[in-house]
Parts: sequence; structure tokens; C-alpha cells
Amino acid sequence: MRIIIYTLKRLLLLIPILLGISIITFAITHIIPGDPLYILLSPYAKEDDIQNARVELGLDKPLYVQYGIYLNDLVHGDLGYAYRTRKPVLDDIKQRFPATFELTTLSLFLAVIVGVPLGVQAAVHRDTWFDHLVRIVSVGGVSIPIFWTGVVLIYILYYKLKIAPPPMGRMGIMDTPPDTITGMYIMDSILTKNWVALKVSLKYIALPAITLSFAMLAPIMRITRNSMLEVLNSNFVRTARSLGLSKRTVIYNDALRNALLPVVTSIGQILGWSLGGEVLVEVVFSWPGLGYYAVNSILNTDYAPVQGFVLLTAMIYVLVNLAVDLLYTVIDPRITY
Amino acid sequence: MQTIPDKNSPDQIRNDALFLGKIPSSPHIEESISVPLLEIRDLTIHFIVHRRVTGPNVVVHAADKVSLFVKRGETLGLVGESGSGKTTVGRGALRLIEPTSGEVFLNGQNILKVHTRKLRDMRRKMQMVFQDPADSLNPRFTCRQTLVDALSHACYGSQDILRKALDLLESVGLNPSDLDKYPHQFSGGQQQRIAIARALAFTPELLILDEPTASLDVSVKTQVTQLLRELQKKFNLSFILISHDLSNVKYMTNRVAVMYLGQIIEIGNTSDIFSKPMHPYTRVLIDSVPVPDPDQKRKRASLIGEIPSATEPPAGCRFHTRCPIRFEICDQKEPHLAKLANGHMVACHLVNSSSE
Amino acid sequence: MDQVYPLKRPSIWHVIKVFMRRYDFEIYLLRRNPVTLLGLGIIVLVTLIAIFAPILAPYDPLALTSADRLMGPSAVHWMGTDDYGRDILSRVIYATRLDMVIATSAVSMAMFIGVILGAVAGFFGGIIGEVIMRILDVIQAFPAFILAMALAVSLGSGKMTIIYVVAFIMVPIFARLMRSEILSARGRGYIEAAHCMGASEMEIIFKQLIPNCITPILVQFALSMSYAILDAAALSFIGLGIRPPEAEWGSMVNAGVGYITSGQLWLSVFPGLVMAIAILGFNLLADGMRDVLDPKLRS
Amino acid sequence: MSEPLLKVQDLKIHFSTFYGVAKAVDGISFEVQHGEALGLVGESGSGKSVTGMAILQLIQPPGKVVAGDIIFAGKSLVDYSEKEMQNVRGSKISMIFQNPRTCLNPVLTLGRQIDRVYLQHNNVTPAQASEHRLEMLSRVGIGDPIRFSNNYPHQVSGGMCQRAMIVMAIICEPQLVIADEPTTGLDVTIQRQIMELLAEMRERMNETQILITHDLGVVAETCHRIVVMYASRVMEVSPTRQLFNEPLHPYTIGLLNSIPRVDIDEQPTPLPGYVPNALNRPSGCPFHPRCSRAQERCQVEQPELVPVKDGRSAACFFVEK
Repeated sequence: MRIIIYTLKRLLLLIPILLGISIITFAITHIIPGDPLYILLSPYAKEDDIQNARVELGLDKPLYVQYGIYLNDLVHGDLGYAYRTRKPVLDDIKQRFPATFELTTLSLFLAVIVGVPLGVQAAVHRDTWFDHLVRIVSVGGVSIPIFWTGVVLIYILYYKLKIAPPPMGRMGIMDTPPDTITGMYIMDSILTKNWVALKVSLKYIALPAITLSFAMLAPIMRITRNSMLEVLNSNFVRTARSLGLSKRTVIYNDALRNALLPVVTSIGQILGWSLGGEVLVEVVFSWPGLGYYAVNSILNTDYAPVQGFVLLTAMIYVLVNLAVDLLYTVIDPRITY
Repeated sequence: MQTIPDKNSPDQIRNDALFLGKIPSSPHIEESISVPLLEIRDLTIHFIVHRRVTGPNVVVHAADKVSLFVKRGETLGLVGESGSGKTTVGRGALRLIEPTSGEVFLNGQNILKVHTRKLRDMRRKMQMVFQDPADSLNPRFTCRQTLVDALSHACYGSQDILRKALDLLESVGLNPSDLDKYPHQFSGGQQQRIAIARALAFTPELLILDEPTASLDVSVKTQVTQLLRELQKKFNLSFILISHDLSNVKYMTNRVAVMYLGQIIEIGNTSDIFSKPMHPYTRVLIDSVPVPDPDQKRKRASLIGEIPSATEPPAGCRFHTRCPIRFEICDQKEPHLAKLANGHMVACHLVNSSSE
Repeated sequence: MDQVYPLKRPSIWHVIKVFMRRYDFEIYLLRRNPVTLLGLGIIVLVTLIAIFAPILAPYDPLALTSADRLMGPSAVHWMGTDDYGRDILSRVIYATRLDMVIATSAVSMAMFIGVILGAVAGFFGGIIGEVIMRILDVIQAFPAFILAMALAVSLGSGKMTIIYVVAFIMVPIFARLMRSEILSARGRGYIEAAHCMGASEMEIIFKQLIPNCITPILVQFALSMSYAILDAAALSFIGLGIRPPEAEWGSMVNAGVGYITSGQLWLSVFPGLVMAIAILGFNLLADGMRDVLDPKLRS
Repeated sequence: MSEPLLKVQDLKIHFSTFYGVAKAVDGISFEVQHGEALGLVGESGSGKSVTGMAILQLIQPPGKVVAGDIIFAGKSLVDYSEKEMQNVRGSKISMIFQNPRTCLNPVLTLGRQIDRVYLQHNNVTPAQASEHRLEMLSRVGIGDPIRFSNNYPHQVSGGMCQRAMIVMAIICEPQLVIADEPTTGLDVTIQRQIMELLAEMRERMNETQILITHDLGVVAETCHRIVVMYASRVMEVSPTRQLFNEPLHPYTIGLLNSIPRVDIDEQPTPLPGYVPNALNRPSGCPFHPRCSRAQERCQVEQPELVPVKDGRSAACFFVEK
């Protein structure tokens, strides 16, 4: 019961944050140097047309009124119109969201199932060659730019070894995607039992997912190792050992359960960090997700989609962090709220 | 910010003289001065731990209507279990914590009513020695820097500072070669000596000692205690000793106040309290101290349960939930401090009813 | 009288010796940890390259030679040439200069503003502190790189844009760190002792608090340098920030992406490699410094 | 005299730190008889806690047992494999630590933590374990064992945490319980409760106990025999009564004179000097810089612990045999 009240309280506290986010996204198009209309309309537009458009778009009104209009549109699900694709931004986003979601969740999943055990083993075998290897990989993972990893992987696996498909999106031109249910190809292929499509989509997603998860792996491994080391040195682990509990129990039951708490909190941060990496990976692999869409819009000076993209990612990020906080209160009995 | 030191002011001359040991200060309590050095009246300190939108806030009753006084040259002990509010009273007296209500007079002047600058001047007359000496010394200051910093706040001119610093070191039993060491290069006992030297830089009248020996080794504890007693005689200091170590309190103090859940439940001369404790809590407390004498196998009363939460202190007598001899009235009516002989006061219905 | 006290007027060497003694453990740990020294070495090297770029670069980074297009690494062009026939090594050297200037300015700016905001929020709290923290919350509600993208879009391309944008997204990190350092230092006994001494608030902030909070800030500086390089290069990579033909690590990698599928790896790989090495240097240093600061290692 | 339950022989434990090798325990020997309570007294850094950990073979790197033997019930624990030691810990020898709150796993309920110790060493079902646990909890004076079992460590007081620790330590009815400062950090009234509980458990369950503490008052009231340690070495071994009535070693004498007492009106006299650093022990007798009786011989030659009389021994050249 108390957790519901706590959740509601946290949701209420989100309102000012969301307003702040909307102010910043609103500012994106309104602090552009020069008149936004010259970007929207063609350079040869007549003065009258410009005036008409200005009134039509409400750009002649004071800023706070414009912000009010913007906010009102947002509440009604209107994110503006994308001139490049000639569609409402919301429709474009709906269409591209599954691709991004699929890539991100798969990468995070990979990073967690590889990173956490490696971090644990590194801490347990502290100062052995394995520990040093893990530390090198984790320092390397945060040092190597993600777009560079992608480029090198493409060169080796596609150009040299010819294992991977070309970095050209979610499927080749000749492949037929599965029937759309969720929009995520892997999920849809399984749901429609389309094994051919599943194989192809797995082949295409492998390289971008590995690239992205390599960047997520490093911080996960590092945090797991460090918090594990701390817990292994704690008094209650010493107690558990002094009572003759087996090493396995001590490591997995006492140490890991406590060591995972900081890992859980950091997953939200890692996700926020990787949303930036996501954009870069999508550009490198021409992955038709939100990031690729936003970057293409930027290059075509079409700003409404960028605005929509930034707003959406920020909101998702905020909600993920909220979810992590709630999860934390559930798994850590010490937290009272 | 600071007042310029006047070399010929009476205060300064007294300070200098005390430093150089020119004034022989009387070792016994000066009875002639009628106004106590420090007087605390009805000091109440509540902390809000949790604000609620609906209903009253959750409040810790750290100190409730605490009244006591300290005479010049004497040592008052403040004892009790953890959570009894003894440290809070010490800090409230220095106004390191802003009290909820009450009055604190130093030399007849209410410290709670003065403004910032005057407060700073008044604080210098009352210094504090903390429990954890490692924490109370700035880790980035050498011993020299610590003392110089204190002495410059005590308004010594730069000419005298080094000489004074060395005097201070000598009076707490450290060597001049220790001046350029950092706190982590000292042992706990030495760190506490530095902290005491820093407090002495102000030639204070009152030292509030917050568990000064609790974190020290057994064989070093008595050294520091002894040092404090010597300094008390030399500089005519008054002490408030906050401690849970009753043996030490017995050894060091002239009078003792026993606290339980934010209230004083018994106060009196040390000899009276230890030879004939009146409050059942005091009795158990003294009985609970382990004695290094295997031949003394006396049967002791031990206390059931633990100290209740200070957010919701029990109604009536706060001790009634654990009291071995409670009767009906105890959980209804709050006992007040009743006077016995020799300034001995007890808050217990059992004593009150027999004396009234 | 004075001669009795041998330490009356300490010599400058004595003062330095005493000061170094404070850090003997840190110095020992740095020496014991050769990886940290490697990081430091990389940083020194990269800085030297940045400073002496005009001397070190064998060619003009912008000179177009259509005859030499897309040549692989050779004795003449150690890192090959790009699609306009420009020497990649020279471009990488100039890019080092540009990126280091951007990262250093951005992080310094972020640190300066962040530390002040954090100190104000931490020490005074109250309404000002609350307002500062809520604004930081909003900035941190965005994934950092996405916010940088958004800001870069509205500010337009250019070196200054990247500096401002990267500084902007890093301010909250420094401010929060400073605030939490101050809050934890405030409860310490020596601060209370300073209050007892009648020290003023300003004295306590500048003499006691800040010197005790500054080391974690320095570690964060090293760490932030690596993020700043990454973010600046990534912005240029997606076409915001530094535009071609000016040499910049990220935009150079981007210019080479199209040639990967045809096997011309050197366009992207060398700028990316040099960049990764520079970032590694800062990460290693930050790592080593963090170990030094870890109080658990001290006992 | 029968074979002692535990025999520590010439134990040496070194910690290699970057400042040098710290001799945490430097050649100590003592015995513990069946059913007795032995006090291991010393100041912080004297090596008493490390000795306790060494008996359970729980010295972690950078610490290392470099020499000596620990013989428990006739068998040398030093030769045991990790697996064999696991079967000894908790079921034959167990340990109680100070600072009980940090010694309990914060994310498991107290009941679970107790149960798994019992399940580890006994071939029983979880239901039997929990039944046994409830019985034990009410034996140590916990009013509502079921509610107590469902609590997490942060929900109960320090004294209650220590009771849970004690139950965990004695639930398998070990022959030897090592209590390392079990009452330090607790209030005097709670301290007394815990001490009484430990004494009661010893009598009821026929345990042997080693009580590690710095508090001479605590050992005086609970122990039969006392080993006094100083600077990694044993200074004196004596039955309790003789130790307090007629201390032999200058350190014991100095220590006893230096503590203020609540029961008598005698003024304490402090011991001069400081406890030496573990990295930089004085040569010869480690106590000589603080000793009033020290002579030149003490600075060079290290006195051995030798029997004196009535089963007492001391490590001092000037103690009369």
C-alpha cells in the first residue's frame, strides 16, 4: 500500500521535471539564430507568404504564448510536422521506435548477462590475470569511441571475414520482414513463426547490438566488480564465513545480493549514457531507428523531428530512472519511504 | 572580522599570565562567586526527522526542559545511555544546535539571545573537545597550522603565536618536533592532546568534553584524563564531561547529572550519587558497570528491555517501561525533580512521595 | 629565547618537505601503479602533439591533391590520404590540437561554474540551493549526449558551440559532486571545532571546506576530459559541431565510414585510434587517482 | 590434567603492508581447557582479535599465518583443507563479533540468517530448522521469536542484533565459542544483559568460551583464566582471581592501576607512553619503553613466557619464580 502512495508521490514530483524538459525542447527551435521561417520556407518565398506563414504558425505572438501553444499541442499528442518525410512527427516516431527499442534492450540484456558474472569473478579472483583482463576491458570499453568500434567491426566481420551482412539497416533489400505485430522484427518473427525472417533479422542486428553492448558492458563490469569487492570485505561476509557457510553461498547469497544493489541503480544511468551511443550506432549501421531519423533531420535542417526525438528520449529516460528507484525500494529492505 | 588584540587589556594580561603560569589559581571550587559560570534553564531541543503533509511531524525529543548549572572550577558529569540526549545538551549549550526553547547563561549573559559576532566571542570562552580526535582535526592542517589558526582566532598577534603554540604543546605534553606533523601521523591519544591544546588556545573558562576518552586505548585513557585534571587546576577551568563511562565520571567530576530520554532524572554531588543513588535507573546504571574485581560477586539488578524511541517518549515517567519497581502512578503522571539534601535532586515518584 | 625553538622560521625546503609528507601515501600509490603513470605519459604526449602541431605535421592538413586520392599508408603518407588527397597524419595531428583545446576549455568552464554552484547549494542550502538543484535535475533529466545534440542544433556549428554545449552538460556533475563533498565535510568534527573557535562562515568555507573537497574534483576533471573528448567527437561525427574541411577526430572518422565497406580502413581507423588512446590516458589517470583517494585503501 | 580443548603454539601472524611487515601476532602460546572461559585481554593492536580469526583459519591476505600450530581437540587446524575448515566453523568452533549490526546481512531476515547456519551443518528440513530456531530465540530471551525472525537487521536494535548473532553462533552447539568484544559499543545496561546471556549459555550448553576484550571489568566477572596480551605478545597468563589480586607482570600491574573504578575511591595512576605501532615494535621486551622496572637487558633480550607458580606464567625477567 505504502509503495503505491510513494509511487504517486514520485509521479507528482515528475511534473516540474517534465515542464523543465518541455521548456528546453521548446527552446531548441526558438533560440536558433536567425528567423526560423527562412529555414522552413524556401529561400525564394515572397515577403507576403512569409508574413502569412508567421501568423499561421503563431510566430508573431510573444514567447510565452508560443510556449503555451507548444505545450497544448504536446498534451494533445501533436509533435509537429516533419517536412522531410511529409508526415506528422508522431507517426514517424511510432514507426521507428520499435527498431530502436529492439536494439537497445537486446544490447542491455547482452551487457548485463556478460558483464555481471565477469565483474563478480574478477572481484572473487582479485589481482589475478583474469581480474587484470576484466579491468583492461572495462577501461578500454569506456575509452574507445562507439562509432569507431562499429567501423572496425564492420571492416573485420563484413569486409574481411564476410561473416556479417552489410551495415545497411535491419534487413537486406531482398528479404521480406515479418508481419507487423510489435514492430520489432525478432519478436514478430517468433510470434508469426517466421523462422527465415528471424534468422535474417538476428544476422542484421548482431553487429550493432554487439557494438552497443560493448560500450554498456564496461561500466556494468566495473561497478559490479567494485561493489562486489566492497561487500566481500564487509563484516557480514566475514560473519558468514566464520559460521562455516560454503564459499558458494557466501559469494552468491550474501555478497552478490548486496553487491547488485548499486548495479541496479547504475543501470538507469548506463541506459541514459547509451541512448547517446545508440544514435551513433544507428548512424554507422544505417539502422532505421529514432537516432538515425533525428540525425537525418538535423542534416536536412528539419527541426520538429529533432524536438520530438529529444522530448521523447528525455521522457523515457526519466521514467526508466523512476522505475529503477521503485525497483530499488522493493529489493532493498533498508529503504523506507 | 576580529577585534584587534589589545595587548594591555585586562583580559589579555590574564590570558598571558595564565599561560605562563604566573597566577596561582585555586584548586578548589570558588564559592565566593554567586553567579554560576554556566546556567541552563529549561533547555528543550527537538529535531524534526520527518515532515508530514498531514498530521504532526515526527519529532525527536532530544532534550526536554533540561536545567543545570556549572560553577567555576568544577566538573559536571552528564551521563546516560546513547540516545539520552547528553551530547545534544552539550551542543545546545554552545549553540552549535539551535535550541527549540530555553535559556543558556554564560556569566549571566544569555547566549541564545546574542547576535552572530557576540556569539562568536562568547563561544571562544567555551570550547569543546570531541569524541573522535581524528575527525575533529582538519586532515590537511599540520599541528602547527591547527594551533596557529586557533591562536589567531584567539586574537594573539603574529609575534606571540609561535611562542604560545609551543607553550600549548608543552602544557599538553607534546614535543616541539611534533609541530609539523599531520593528524594521521599521530596516535589517537596524541591527536586528542592536540585537540585539547587547540581548545586551550582561547584560555576558555568552560570546556565541554564530549566523551573525550571513548576512542582511546585503555592505557592511554587515564593519561588524557589526568592531563585534563592537571589543566583544570592550572588554568582554573570548568568542565562539562559528557560520558557513558561511569568509572571515569566518578573519578573526574564534582557533580553528576543523569539523563534518560532527554530529561535529567537525577542530579547531585558525585559522592552522593555513587554512594546512595536515589533513582532506580541510576542504581541500575551504576550496578551495570563491570568491576575489575573477581571477589566482588554481588548480585546485581539488571535492566530488562532497551531505551524507547525518543520520537514517542512514554507517557508519565519516561523510565516506567523498564523500571523494576514501578507502580500505578508512574505511567500517568510525570515526576518532577524534587530537592533532597546537598543540592541532590531526583525525579521519581517513589522518592517524591516519601519526601513530600 | 628564540634560539631555543629550532622551528621558529622554517625554510622553504622544510615547508615543501612537510607539504609533500601530506601526500607521501598518494605519491607512493602512484608509483606503485604503473598504469596510472602510463596514463599520465599519454596525456603529456598528446598535449605535446597539440602544442607543437604545426612543427610536427609533415603536410598542410587542408592541402588538396587530387592525384593522391585514397592512398593507403606508405612511407610518404604514414597514415595514407583521404578522398580529397589530404595527408591523414597531418590532419590527425591538427585534430589533436583542436580536440584538446575544445575538451580542456569545456571541462574548465564546467568545473568553474559547477564548483561555484555546488558550493553555494551545499553551504547555504535554502531556497537558492533548492532552485539550483532543481535546475540541475532538469538538465540531468536528459541523456547527456541527446541534450548536447539538441543544444548544438540550436546554436549552430562551430568550435565555440561544442565548447559551450559540452560544458553545459557537464556542469551538473561538478555541481553535485561539490555539493555532496561539502555536505559530508560539514558534519565533520573539525568544522564544528572551527565554529567553536568563532570562525566566520567565509573562513570556514575557504580555509576548511574547499581545501578538503578539492581532490575529488580533480579526479572528476580527469574523468570529464575523457567524456568531453568523446562528446565533442561524437557531435562532429553526426555532422554537428566542427564541419569539414577542418580536421577533427569525429568528423574524420565519419568521412571514412563510407569507405569501410570497400576496405579503405585507414580513413577512419587512425583518427579513431589516436582519439581512443587520448581518452584512455585520461581514464587511466582518473582511475589511478580514484584508487589513491579511496579511504579503504588507506587503513 | 586432561588434554586441553584448544592449544595455540608459538603462533605468528604477519601482515605485509606497504610500510613494511606488521607482526600482528608474534609467537604466542596458550591453552584452553574444556568448559572454561578464557579471557584474552589487550588494547587495540595487541593482536587479540587476529588470534581469534586465526583459530578459525580466517586470516585474509595480506595477512598470513607464518608459523605455529593451532590444535583443536587433538587435531591441528593448520593442516585442514578449506572444505574441512568449513565443517568446523559454526558447528565446532564459532565466533561472535563486535558491532553486531554490520555483521549481519542487511538484505536477509534474521530468521533466514539463523536457519541457514543450522541447515549448513545439520541434515534437517527447513521446517525443523525454523522450529529449532524459534526454540533457541526464546531461550535467549526474545519475547516474540516469530516476529523477530521476520525482521531485517536494520529494524532491530544493536542489542537485539547481538542476540541474533549469539543464536547463530550457538545454534549448532559448538564446543568452543570465541566472542570478540561482544559488548563493545553497546550501552552498559545492554552490555550487562549480553554478558549474562553469554554466561548462562556457557553453563547450560557446556561450552568453552574465549572472550576477547579490552575491558578488564568484563573479564573479571566472567572468565576463569586470563591471557594478557601486549604488542603482539603474551605478557601474563593467570587464573582470574590471582591476576587481579596479585598481578605479576609490570604491564598488568600498570594497567590495573591505571583504570578508574566505580566501586572504590582509589585514584588511578596512568601508564606513561603510548602503545607501540605494529610496524615498529621496540626491541627486546615490547613493554620496556613504558616499564618502570626496565633495565638494559630488557632493551635487547626478549623475555620468554615462563611458568611462575600456581599455574601462572609471565614474560618478564623480574618476576620471581
